[in-house]
Amino acid sequence: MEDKKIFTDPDLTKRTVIGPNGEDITVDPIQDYFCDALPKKHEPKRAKIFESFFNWARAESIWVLGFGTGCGSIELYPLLTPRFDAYRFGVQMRPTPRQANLMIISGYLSVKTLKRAIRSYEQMQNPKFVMALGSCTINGGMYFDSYNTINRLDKYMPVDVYVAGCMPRPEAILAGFEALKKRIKAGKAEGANLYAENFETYKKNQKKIIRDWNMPDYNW
Amino acid sequence: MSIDWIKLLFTLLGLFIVLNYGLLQYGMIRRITARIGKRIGMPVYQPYIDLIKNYSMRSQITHGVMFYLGPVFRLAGGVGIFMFMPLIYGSYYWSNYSFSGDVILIMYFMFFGMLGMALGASEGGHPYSFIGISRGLSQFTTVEVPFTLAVIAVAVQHHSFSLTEIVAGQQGGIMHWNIMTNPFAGIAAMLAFLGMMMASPFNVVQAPQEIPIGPPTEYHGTYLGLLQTNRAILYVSESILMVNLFFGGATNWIELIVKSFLVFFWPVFVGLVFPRFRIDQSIPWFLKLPLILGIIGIFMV
Amino acid sequence: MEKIIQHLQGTFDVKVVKKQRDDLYFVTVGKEQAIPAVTYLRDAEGFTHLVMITVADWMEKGVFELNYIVHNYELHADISICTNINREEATMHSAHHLWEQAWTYQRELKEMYGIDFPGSPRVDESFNLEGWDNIPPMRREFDTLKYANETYFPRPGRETHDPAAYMKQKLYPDE
Amino acid sequence: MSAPSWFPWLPVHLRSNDNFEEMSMKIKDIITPFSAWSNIVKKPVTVKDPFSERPGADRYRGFHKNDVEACIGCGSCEAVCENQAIDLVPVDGIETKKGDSGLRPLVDYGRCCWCALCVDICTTGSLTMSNEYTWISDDPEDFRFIPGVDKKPWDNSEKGWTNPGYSLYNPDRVEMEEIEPDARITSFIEIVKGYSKEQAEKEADRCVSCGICVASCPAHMDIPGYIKAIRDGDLEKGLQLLYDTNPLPEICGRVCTHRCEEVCSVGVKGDALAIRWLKRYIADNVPFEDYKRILGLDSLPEAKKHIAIIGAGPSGISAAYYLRTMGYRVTIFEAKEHPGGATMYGIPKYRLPMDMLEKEIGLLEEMGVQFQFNTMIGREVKFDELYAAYDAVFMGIGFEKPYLIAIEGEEGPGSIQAIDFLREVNEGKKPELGHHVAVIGGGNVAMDAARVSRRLGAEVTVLYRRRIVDMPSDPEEIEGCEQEGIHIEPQTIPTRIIKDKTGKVTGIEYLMAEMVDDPKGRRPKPVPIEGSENVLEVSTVIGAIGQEGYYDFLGTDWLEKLKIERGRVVTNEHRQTSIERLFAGGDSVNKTADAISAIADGHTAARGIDALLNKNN
Repeated sequence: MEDKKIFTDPDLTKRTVIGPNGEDITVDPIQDYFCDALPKKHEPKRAKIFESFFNWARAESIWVLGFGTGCGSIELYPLLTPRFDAYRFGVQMRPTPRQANLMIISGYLSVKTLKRAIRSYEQMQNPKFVMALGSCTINGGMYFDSYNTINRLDKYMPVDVYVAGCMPRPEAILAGFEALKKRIKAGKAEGANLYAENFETYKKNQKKIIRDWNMPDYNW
Repeated sequence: MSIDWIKLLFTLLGLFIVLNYGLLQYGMIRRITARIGKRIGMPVYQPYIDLIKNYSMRSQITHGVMFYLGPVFRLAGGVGIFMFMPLIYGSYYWSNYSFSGDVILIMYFMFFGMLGMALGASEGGHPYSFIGISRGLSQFTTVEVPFTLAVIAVAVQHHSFSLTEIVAGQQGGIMHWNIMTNPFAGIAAMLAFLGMMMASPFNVVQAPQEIPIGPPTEYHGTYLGLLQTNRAILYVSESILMVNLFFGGATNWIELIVKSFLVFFWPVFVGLVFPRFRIDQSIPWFLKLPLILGIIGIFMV
Repeated sequence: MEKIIQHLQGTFDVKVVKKQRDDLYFVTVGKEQAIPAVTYLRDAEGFTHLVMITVADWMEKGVFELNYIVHNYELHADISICTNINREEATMHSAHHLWEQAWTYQRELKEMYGIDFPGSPRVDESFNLEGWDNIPPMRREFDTLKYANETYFPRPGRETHDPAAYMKQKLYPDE
Repeated sequence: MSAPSWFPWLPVHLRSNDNFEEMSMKIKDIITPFSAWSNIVKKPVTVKDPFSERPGADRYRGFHKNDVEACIGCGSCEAVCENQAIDLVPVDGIETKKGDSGLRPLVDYGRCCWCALCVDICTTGSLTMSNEYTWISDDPEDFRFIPGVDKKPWDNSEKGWTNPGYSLYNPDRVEMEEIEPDARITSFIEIVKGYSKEQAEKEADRCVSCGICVASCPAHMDIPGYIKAIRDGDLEKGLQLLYDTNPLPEICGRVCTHRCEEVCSVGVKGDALAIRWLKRYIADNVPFEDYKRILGLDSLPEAKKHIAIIGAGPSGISAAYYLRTMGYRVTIFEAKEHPGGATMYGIPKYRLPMDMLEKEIGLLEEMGVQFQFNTMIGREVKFDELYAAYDAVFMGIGFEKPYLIAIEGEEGPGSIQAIDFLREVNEGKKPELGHHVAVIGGGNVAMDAARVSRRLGAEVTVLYRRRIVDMPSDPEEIEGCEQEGIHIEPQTIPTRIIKDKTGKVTGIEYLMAEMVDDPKGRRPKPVPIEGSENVLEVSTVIGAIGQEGYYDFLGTDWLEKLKIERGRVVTNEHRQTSIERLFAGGDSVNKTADAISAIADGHTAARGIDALLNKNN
């Protein structure tokens, strides 16, 4: 079994194609399609008053990346229903990582999902926050002995707030938003910079389990 | 040509007022939306926070020059509509830069923003942007047809392509408004207005549930802030345009705000309760009833 | 149903018939006869729906028991054609020509158990596990807890005590 | 509506009938949606304050609570947890003692899935859940806590999930069949019948395998191990486990004081597991012929050194067994005619049939242990000789000498001592008791004497100084007495045995007592009430208030060297006495004075002797 070849997507492998005039063109989709400049640390504004003001705005306008990962995604939808109405706390769902500030990892992550989660996380812009729901993200939860489910989220991306539960109820998630807001306002939610600083450690951990790494190291 | 500094100042002041008005209006509408859904809803000032937040993002990425210019073009479209449209009838300073052919220029600016978006979003390389753009452009084109017909009907009626003159022709009571004198053109324009505002049922272009919000998928931070600014200006400008074209314009700010809010309320009124059309449903829809009404409107004249 | 089973027994070398319910039979046949038996059920007896292809790992016996469960919409009955294949050289004839969805099952079985289905479309592509390089995880010799502990960084610092052993250590350590 | 020809320039799929039919709306379809606008004047249904307005349901499975005082650290919660979310950890301020491991569950909310199985199985009912469900932290290490020890806001929450009333194990003991009291008192037939296979497995199935009991067993038998063996139907394994720590399982399976059952975690809420009966089940159901094979006694190590054992009671037999398995030659000296000591002569046959003992002694003989009966040290053999001739000596002599009641009229016929009485009955004699017997005392010996007297046809009254709850005897013995029509008179202090002129006992005079709390916190003392004399007409008085040791056989020289405190030989943890090669065990050493302690002493001493002799090499 050792010699089993890892299957890779042929569309993503480096290859040579013949151009219209008969010339050879080397195509490396991973290099050509994605940008892979490494993340930079972005210092907070020198003037504390500006930074505090911006942090206040960031805290009161949390745009969530609507990316349901585990069981907990079913607990996120009630947040938008009339009963819980997360909008009034400044929480809105964004369907694209580019515009989102907060990524909610709602439960277990299989390796396959983790790969997507990392890409989505990296596409979010600084400052960005991560909220982890449930036991699974803390220490594996009921999937602790699964061959395909990660145990600790903080090994792969910086996490700002954990909400205990299996799964946490929407009220608990709302309380999680409140805790996150406090953290942002206090200027402690510097996950993006943490990620940039410890980039190599995170990458090492990620690459340890994502074996078919067919994407750039970082794709902002 | 000497620059009329005072007029420029007033125009910019008007822009500022319209921007704030647009943001608050957006907040109000979201609040009303929430109430329809039996929710409490976000604070009215939430759009301001979002705007500050977006302008304060620390990192931005770009996909090239056109990606930069997309939101700028879009904003230019919004500001352009505003700049060449008289706000208050009879006021020199609040008439902005309206001139005899301003209707045509405004029509152009309406499309200009969309095209700018198309260029910028395409540069972003995101497939959902493409889908959103192609949908947006095709829908907007079909929206323009009945709207243009209605505008032409009004222009023919008043023998002028100048908004100021069209507004002037409507003075003297509610029965002189174009919506009363040429109801078919008015209704055609109002139906087209639904599409222009991209409210449901015609908001598939930016449908978050189907394609992540269409053209602005890749836009974030400052870019998105620009787009948000533009949205506030554009929607109000288009409402004012409708007020000028069909509802007799306004002779003071209060009248303007009340009328434009009511006009803006129309797509909200419809949009909140109707589900979304698919793109292959909405395009034929604009080519049916609004088109026929628009044609009748022209023949009426 | 009885009749269909009798037909099967008449046509194929049926080894075991197990009646689970009135409308569910498990019929064990040889490896070479499994696909013909399923084909026969589909074409002649009206079992047109492939419910699933699944497998049970009998590590002690050294075999995989493959189950092809087919459904008859008129009778509302299921028959499972079972066949044992060698665990070490796990290959089986593909059934994708009978039902197109079979290749998804076969791709999954290839990934999770290492059962090869030569000729099945995309059978070598990864399904859930991208880049898996260990023994197929659903094989029973795969120690999933050990693998998880080695791979997924369980949070350190946990230690437990067995009450009896702890009490011995505390109360009568010398005995 | 067939309108495809309206717009021939449209793509075909847009011209299909379906699309146009979808789009052909009726007026009603357009108007109806606007009714949603009526919501604008209605009150929103939003929960105003979702953080405090929405407590969990009354039986919500929220965060864990634990009553650490009630918890005994049995670890059932840990065992039942499928997610390995629970660890048992030592907690400051909670002592490890018998019946309490001193460990408390630590819950990892990085694993828990709130299935509440831990609460459902909790043997003490101490582990519960609150209906709190909000816990947020930015440190993932926070989510590991010891409920009840680490203070949490929900510790005092009244609501939440508690043990639902059903149990994951059966709280009720499988009833042991017994002979009816009426039939019992006519003979010495064994009362308890023993479990059948089904009963034993059903009873074994109740065990939660916590192992709390092991520490309480003087011999530290692997109780969960052999119960599991019963559950698995592997009695041979069970027998091996029994003999690892106890070479007299037949005896212990019948007469053990079963301290294990007192601390049994299952017994906190329900009936304790019938550990003793299960042990008996194993011992009874493995054929004796197979013992040697199962225990691997066929080829014992070559005998090298020689050990002498004084007394063939449980401790002596135990020591002999383990010394023999370690490869020593063993000789047992017994003053009486039969082996068994107190188990042989002191325990009535309705509790322990004679053949059980013979079976186990037989095993020792097969192993090559030599017995010298009717050989009393100090009489037939001098202790000096013994100590000189053997490499080590183990002394398991028990308490032979009864305490006297020390009241007027105790001497002479009609007033006898319980242990003498029981020995005589076990030897097959039938002492004359008369119509009514008074037994003085409240221990197991007193109960035995009373029940034996009852079987000999007498009316029996037990006189005890304190209350019934204070009686040191096993509760089941007291219950057996009551069933068999024996009257127990508590709080009575005998003052005089009344005799007629011929010296025959006619009655016993006693005072009633009241319980006075001891100022030092010890158990309350009975104080006689003046003028409350009563007289009970009896024909025989049996004294059963205890025994003491008798060490005169050692001779004065040795006796001086042997350290004795309060009548008991002082030993170290290896049961080594103050004389180097003399070890001791059994009733004369331990305070508990029961068979299982004696067996444990024997085992300990055997290891001690082994260690001593190996060290000397």
